[in-house]
Amino acid sequence: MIDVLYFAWVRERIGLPKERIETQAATVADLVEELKAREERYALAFSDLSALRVAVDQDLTDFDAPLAGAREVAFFPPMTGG
Amino acid sequence: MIDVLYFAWVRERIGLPKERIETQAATVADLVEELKAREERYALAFSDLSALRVAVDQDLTDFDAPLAGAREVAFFPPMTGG
Amino acid sequence: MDIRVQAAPFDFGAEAGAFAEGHTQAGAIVTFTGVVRGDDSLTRMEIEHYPGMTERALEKIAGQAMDRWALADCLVIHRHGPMVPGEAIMMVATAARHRADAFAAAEFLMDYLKSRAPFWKKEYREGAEDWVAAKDADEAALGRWDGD
Amino acid sequence: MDIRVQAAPFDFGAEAGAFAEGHTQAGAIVTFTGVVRGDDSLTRMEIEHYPGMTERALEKIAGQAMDRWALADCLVIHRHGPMVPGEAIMMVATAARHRADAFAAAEFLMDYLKSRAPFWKKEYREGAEDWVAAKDADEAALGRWDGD
Repeated sequence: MIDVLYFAWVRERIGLPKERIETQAATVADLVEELKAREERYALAFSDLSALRVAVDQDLTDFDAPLAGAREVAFFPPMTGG
Repeated sequence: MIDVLYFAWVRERIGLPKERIETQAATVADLVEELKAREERYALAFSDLSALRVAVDQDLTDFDAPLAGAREVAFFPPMTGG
Repeated sequence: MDIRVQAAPFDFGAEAGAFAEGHTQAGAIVTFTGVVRGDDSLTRMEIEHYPGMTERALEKIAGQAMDRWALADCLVIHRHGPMVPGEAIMMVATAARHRADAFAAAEFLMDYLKSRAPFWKKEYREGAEDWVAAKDADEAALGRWDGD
Repeated sequence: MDIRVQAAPFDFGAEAGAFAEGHTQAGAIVTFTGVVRGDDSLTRMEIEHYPGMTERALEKIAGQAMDRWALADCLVIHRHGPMVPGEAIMMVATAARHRADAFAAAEFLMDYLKSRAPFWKKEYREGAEDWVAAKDADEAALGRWDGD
């Protein structure tokens, strides 16, 4: 089980801020494929990975990062703070 | 007639902040030579021109600047504002 | 190091003054503040963030600044939630003996905070709401801190 | 452009806050302030200046900053006369739409003000008074503004 969080327009497209997912995905990219296969809104949100960023356990990382032991994965657009 | 101003340690060495001088000096360097010839305290203050800066009519300039038409010449060490 | 992530407005002048007064041995104080601009008929802005990761990211960025330059201290305040034109969004302040360190660290904090801290801005105009797009220039700005 | 040369102390926080509030359309505000450090048993400092030329030099430097970067405005306050540790000596503030302009202009103002405005600092310690020597690094810093 892993917590999956969505922020900004990713959250809006998927329609929820957070969900708990049962997955055996080995990497972030594997998890993305599982999600895209679920429903159209996921496929739409993840259609262009170059427009997305990912954090595993609150550290920025890449889509090929492993998920072993991870408690929390978050997807969001490039940040626009400051 | 020209006003000659001294600041910081130049003022202290020469012993006054300002004086009015009758001179025919064509350039700042000529004026410096005239002053050095006057008294020991001037010779001392002007002994190392690389340690001095000069302004003519309140604009920073060089020692070879002409004095024709100038109303005011100032001598001082490198600035230390900020 | 003082990192604050908050919904409440803050008084930039009061914070800048208190920071300077708290670091009179440093000599050189640099501040940056970003204000919500009211142009292009913007009526309000909303900043979303990632609670937990935000604080973690800002602590990391500020720690890197402290390690890299001879800083006496640094301060980061960043708001989230709704705000209106004229309000301060965020500020950074740095204190150092030498102005070059204070300036460089403040610019570094801003560059990393723009692109590496999990904040997202949404702008509201009459009849329209848009997520602000990240600027290529902001990502490119990070490059200048590599390798020296 | 607001240039002030004064003997009176000023409140950095209040000035920084008022400047930011006066330029909310700019978005990005950078400030620098220099404070008298009380270390090395310094008891007081005295700043001599060249009345008339000081204002003229600061106006020129600020005008160059306004010409060179897309600034909404800039502020320079510089004190002269006696001051004690903990007091602000001077400040600059810049307002721009983009932070890169605000930062660059503030650093430019500081670099030129350090070496091209007619101020001279004298430091007083127990039994000793010394004119502060200009730093080679300050003169060298001007070089980075040449030619681009």
